[in-house]
Amino acid sequence: MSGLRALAKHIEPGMRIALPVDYAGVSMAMTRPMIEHGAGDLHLVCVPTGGLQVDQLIGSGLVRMVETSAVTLGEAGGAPRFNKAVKDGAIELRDATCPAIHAGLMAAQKGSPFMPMRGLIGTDVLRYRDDWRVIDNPFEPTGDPIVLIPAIKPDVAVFHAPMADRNGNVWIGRRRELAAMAYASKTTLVTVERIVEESLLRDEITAAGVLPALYVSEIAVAPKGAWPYGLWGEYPTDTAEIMRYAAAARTDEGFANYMRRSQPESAS
Amino acid sequence: MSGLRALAKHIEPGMRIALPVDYAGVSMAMTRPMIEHGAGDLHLVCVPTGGLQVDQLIGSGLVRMVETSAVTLGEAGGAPRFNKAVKDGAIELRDATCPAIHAGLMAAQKGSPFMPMRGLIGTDVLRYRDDWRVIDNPFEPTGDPIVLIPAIKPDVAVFHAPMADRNGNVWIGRRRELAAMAYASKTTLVTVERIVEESLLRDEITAAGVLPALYVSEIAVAPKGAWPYGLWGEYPTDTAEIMRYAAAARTDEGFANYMRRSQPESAS
Amino acid sequence: MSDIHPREVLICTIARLLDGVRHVAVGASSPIPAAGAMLLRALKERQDARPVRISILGSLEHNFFTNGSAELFDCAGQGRIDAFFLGGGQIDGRGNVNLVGVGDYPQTSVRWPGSFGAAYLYFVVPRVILFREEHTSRVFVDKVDFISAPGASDEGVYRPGGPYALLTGKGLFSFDKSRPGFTLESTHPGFGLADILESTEFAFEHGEHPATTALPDTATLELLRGRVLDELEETYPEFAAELRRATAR
Amino acid sequence: MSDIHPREVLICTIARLLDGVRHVAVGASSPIPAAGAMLLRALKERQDARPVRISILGSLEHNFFTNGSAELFDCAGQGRIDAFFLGGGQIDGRGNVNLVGVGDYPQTSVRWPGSFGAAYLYFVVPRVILFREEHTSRVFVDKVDFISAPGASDEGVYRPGGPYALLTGKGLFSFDKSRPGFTLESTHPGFGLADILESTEFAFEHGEHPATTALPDTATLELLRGRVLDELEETYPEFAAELRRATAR
Repeated sequence: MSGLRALAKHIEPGMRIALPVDYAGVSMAMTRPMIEHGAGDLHLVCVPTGGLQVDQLIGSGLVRMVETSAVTLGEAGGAPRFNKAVKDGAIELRDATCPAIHAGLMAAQKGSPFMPMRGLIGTDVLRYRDDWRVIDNPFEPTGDPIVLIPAIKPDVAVFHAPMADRNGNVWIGRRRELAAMAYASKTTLVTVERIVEESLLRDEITAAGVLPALYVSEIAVAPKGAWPYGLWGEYPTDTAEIMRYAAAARTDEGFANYMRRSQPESAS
Repeated sequence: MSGLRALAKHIEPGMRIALPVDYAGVSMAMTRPMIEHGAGDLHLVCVPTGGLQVDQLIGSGLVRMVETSAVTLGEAGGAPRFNKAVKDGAIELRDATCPAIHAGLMAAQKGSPFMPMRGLIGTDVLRYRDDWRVIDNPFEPTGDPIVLIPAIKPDVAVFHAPMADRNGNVWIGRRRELAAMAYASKTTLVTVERIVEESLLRDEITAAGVLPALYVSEIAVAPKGAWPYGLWGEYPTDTAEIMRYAAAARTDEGFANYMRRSQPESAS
Repeated sequence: MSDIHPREVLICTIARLLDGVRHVAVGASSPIPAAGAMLLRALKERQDARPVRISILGSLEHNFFTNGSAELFDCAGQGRIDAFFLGGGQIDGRGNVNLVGVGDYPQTSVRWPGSFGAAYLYFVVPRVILFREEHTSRVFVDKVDFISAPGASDEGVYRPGGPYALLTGKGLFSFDKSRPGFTLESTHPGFGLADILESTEFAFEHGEHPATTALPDTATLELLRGRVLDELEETYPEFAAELRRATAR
Repeated sequence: MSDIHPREVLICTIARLLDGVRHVAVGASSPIPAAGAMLLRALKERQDARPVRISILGSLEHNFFTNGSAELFDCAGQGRIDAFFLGGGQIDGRGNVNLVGVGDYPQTSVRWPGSFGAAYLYFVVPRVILFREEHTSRVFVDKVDFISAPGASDEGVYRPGGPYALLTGKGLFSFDKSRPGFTLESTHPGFGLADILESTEFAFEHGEHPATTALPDTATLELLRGRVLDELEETYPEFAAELRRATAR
């Protein structure tokens, strides 16, 4: 097992970083170590949407590009640092739609250069994505336009999960987008609530929810590591804290103060 | 819960039927009810290879076409009825390769008309598949041929699993090809070792291995329903019985005798 | 029983719009659509009719999915989701939906979260109900600034799905994809055609005297105020409590 | 210790051919490749070198996969599998492999099971070891009747993987993809060039006096006869027992 700082060292300037959606296991515990580590110019890939972590990385000036289907704080409203960066033109945007992010990761998982996807024709989402292609479905005799999404191959995936075993197997349960992220990524960094002694692959019941060690580069223990987000089956979202952040981060100073003062419970 | 005969009634002449690989949960318990039901002219899709069940359906004259990456009895050698039908030209063949079967099911799962796949170029597998297409990868400026596999949409999927709950959720563990089959198929028929009283979705640990009821059309209880195949975590393969079949089925008479006499343990 | 609450009208209207579906998916933070779907389910159960399946995104209790966040889209692509709800920062008269922002993309002056799954689901789910409680000309514009998802598609484009109705805090519209455009079907109690015209920038068809949106009967209202709010409480405790307070007077 | 068994030569040669891999996948019913991979893993552990990961298909014990039978192919497509084994009913001098049958397809006079994953894995796994114990001109033909997977591909075809060596019961060949063709590297104890020429229909390059295949040292042999057979027993009890009997004399 490693420390959070050791994990953050895998991140180099300019890398493409995959981060999961709010409810799937965000490693909030890694946010500050990533900011302290300081590798910037990052290209974030939100799988398939982003929230608090994305907003804080943007606010800390580490982000060059955001590829996402949405960035939001959910009940706490819009993501203030993201919204400001968009308004200021401070970040590049690759607006997507959820299944297109999944399709890009699936292409990488399959070792394919692209995946086809229905929908999208006639949207401005497609219009602004010059990295996507439209072809005529070769299985239809008459014209049938279909979009091809190129493989998304993140350099690093970062997420949080309930548990790992001593062999490096991580239990992700039914949050299989975490597996998809890991399959597609060169390096996968995982924080977990706890390490269990028995092998998670030994028992078929737990094995069904395992991301095998084969896909996991490094693991660190971080109790309540998703906080203020919740973790399924473990603890609920601390909505009040996210509200507190949303209010504070409306201004540059408020954001700076929040990031200086507020620390995860486990670290306080 | 239903009986095996009620399940078999879903199968109509000419349908495309998806069946799983030996070790993934073959519903051998459904083989005889399917034969007694008698709907023929079937197009079998082996996911991704076939064995005893496929051989017995062919031997019983119900099969028009086999789409597969292989048919084999494993340690017991070649599949005698399949091999004879090939030699006699009695069945049509769609020889594939394992990941192409998976790609076709994935296309159906995604609601896409096709999936791209590496490999295959220059093989006779590709040469004889006039339902596949080769295009130039539009993301590469220079020629880069890539094969497109059309969606495989079975009418019916049939498999065996350890357990289901009262809500119709089926526990498939890490045998996720069973989920892929169900996602792709219009109708999914499942036999299980047992019904459990508690909801399999209620607990996140078991939920991770669940195929939700949404994808399951009908369930029947069939203890030792994979026999003589094994079922992971439940019972091993009865290799001696498969050997017995392999020897018997070398001749038409031997096959007929075997099918008449030999019954699953649970039914004997 | 107390008077019918405006939100009860919305919930009952949604239940009616959903009639006949086997499986409806509801996005996160959508208590009114969720309540409408739950009401339909309860009504069908009472009639012993074919059961209605509800998937509520982000809810553990109503999460039937076990294949990660891609499964909803796969499920829709397979034709297994009959109805879905879409909102929109802007919605125009052609049924185009904007979930991205106001002004010139990408440097929009107002940025909303983003398109989520709309650029796919709007194409493949047969019965998409556009739902936005706020009915102002700021929302219902003549032309959206960004098309997250179009209301209609050119011939030859794969488009089994699309808009079925537009429900707002003031009225109910149907959608005609051949024009394409909306037709005002009814106005909710307290609103008339003039209110709708005034707060809608886009043009729409309408009769001279549009009907009033149908109100629930007592039995339906009882079901809503009882069982449905109980069920809703699990996922939306604050919304359920508020509606309970408002209708308890 | 007793004499070296011919299969021990094969197992040790496989371990040598695998040197440097991080992850090797072994197909079902392949005890010799599995033993070779396990021997390499044991040797690396003894040297405290980078560990070797082995996935044995169809084995519960060595099944690291949790995403169904597609995961092996995904994993290979991601570049996470360094080595794999292929057999073949026929193998020709261009490295083409036939797993389908003899005669005119589809109505072949002899039908083998089928191509399995070969038409994909041969393209994407960097180090594919062709392994067939039976070395006869029936197997090593001039031209296969059906190309399940080709030994080499035209320029422009995506082909990071391919044949690395051909190991038979009589000798070891390397593969030169530029020709494409095989070169005889060594013959196993008891066999000479003449034996190989006689039992191989296809043409191959060879020196005048090919070397004898390198034999394992005592320490390696001890490891194989001890720990490796113990490990192998789990998946291949009969093979392990037989080899134990044969080398116990």
